[in-house]
Amino acid sequence: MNMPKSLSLRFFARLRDDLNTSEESLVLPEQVTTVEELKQYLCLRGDNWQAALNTPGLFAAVEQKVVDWDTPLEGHEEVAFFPPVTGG
Amino acid sequence: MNMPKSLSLRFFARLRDDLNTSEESLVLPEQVTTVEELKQYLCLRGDNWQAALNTPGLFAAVEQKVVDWDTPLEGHEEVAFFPPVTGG
Amino acid sequence: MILVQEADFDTQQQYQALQQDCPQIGAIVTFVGLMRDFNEGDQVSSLFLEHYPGMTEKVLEDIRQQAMQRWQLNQIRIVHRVGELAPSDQIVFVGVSSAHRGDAFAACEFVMDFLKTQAPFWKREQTPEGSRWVEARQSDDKAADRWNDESK
Amino acid sequence: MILVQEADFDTQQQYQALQQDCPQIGAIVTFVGLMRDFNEGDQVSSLFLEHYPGMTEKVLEDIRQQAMQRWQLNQIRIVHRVGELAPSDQIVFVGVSSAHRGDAFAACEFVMDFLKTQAPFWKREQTPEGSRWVEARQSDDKAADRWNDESK
Repeated sequence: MNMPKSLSLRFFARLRDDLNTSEESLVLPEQVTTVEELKQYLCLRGDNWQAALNTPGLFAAVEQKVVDWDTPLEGHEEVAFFPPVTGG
Repeated sequence: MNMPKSLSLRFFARLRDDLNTSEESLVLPEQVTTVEELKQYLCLRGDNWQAALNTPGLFAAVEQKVVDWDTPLEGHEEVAFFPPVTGG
Repeated sequence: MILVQEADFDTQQQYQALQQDCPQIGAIVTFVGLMRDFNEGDQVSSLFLEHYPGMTEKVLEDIRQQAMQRWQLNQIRIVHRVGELAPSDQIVFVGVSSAHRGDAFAACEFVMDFLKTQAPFWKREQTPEGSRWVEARQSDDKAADRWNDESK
Repeated sequence: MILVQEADFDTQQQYQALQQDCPQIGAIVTFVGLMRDFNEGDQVSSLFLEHYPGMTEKVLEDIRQQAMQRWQLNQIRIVHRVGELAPSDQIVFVGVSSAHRGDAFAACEFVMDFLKTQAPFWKREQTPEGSRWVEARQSDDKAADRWNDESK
């Protein structure tokens, strides 16, 4: 049996404004194993989470690399969510 | 009847080296009416002219603008011959 | 060379670093992105550039390496500013040196197109109606996509 | 702005003239062509650039105007040197400012491609075997031709 592991979550730009948080540490329940499941788990926190995260065009990064939503969380420490980038 | 008109001729780059001249003033005979005819007329001056001017890729400019070989000379004052350009 | 910084950058210093008296270099192409005072029909008085520290540098380095592999290049330099910016301020510098101009042009535009769509920067602009996050542009996605179509 | 001159040019001065604190400009692309010390397999110790005074300026101005009409641009600056040059010397500068980066990149490359094939400059290079005129390249003709194919 794995020990419950702490995950660092980060939110950027409009998402950070909407959630009013930029960073948090989270201990994952066992049933949350992918990035998509993590997103849905966070949506349970309330309407503002649901509205901010269940939105088209959202990106997820694991260990600072953009990933697909079915990416497993196991073995990773940093997950970020953010809207489409607009730099340059 | 037109007065014989003087034309300024210019030669550049390899052409100028081969002909050993960069500029000359020429009074055209009546039968020389186009750029092509001017070239053929100059070729009559000798083998080095023939070799330098009857060569593929040669350009002609009239009044400092690249032109087709059948361009009429009438009304113009400056004709230049030169090899393909290689600037930049 | 990749820099993400609040401070302004000196284009001449960047240009000289690209040239550095290397007689194999025949072409240097540079791009500078500047802050415009107008967007989506509104006057913009200032811009705040947020980024994802750490990831930004990794993405830019990845784009740089892709370009270095795809074309024959001598050097690529990328500088991107973050934080508060005013109209006419310099935002980003991309400079490429190469033996040949075609490679230098292509690589510089490639880096900008992928930077625009992949590097985690976000712009928030100040307009007369208040502050707003800049929306991503479809035209930027298209610009990046065309590098996949091309058979170079 | 078009300059044909023996003197070297200052890229920073050109860049500043392109920017000139105009908040509609979002992109500045510059190209600098430099003298390489190697060509066609031979070491090149110096280069002499001959031109056709008068015609050169006319052709460059014509290319500049074509680009200004084809894209949405703020300004195009072209500086081309003539006379004796040494390896690593700057030969040509083309700088373009625009609201949009796509236009600035395209116009800058367009100007260079047409300058290479239409402006009356000729290079004579000094090699260990003596002095020779540089031959025109087919690749330059192709680069210029592609602007006719493209539906922009």
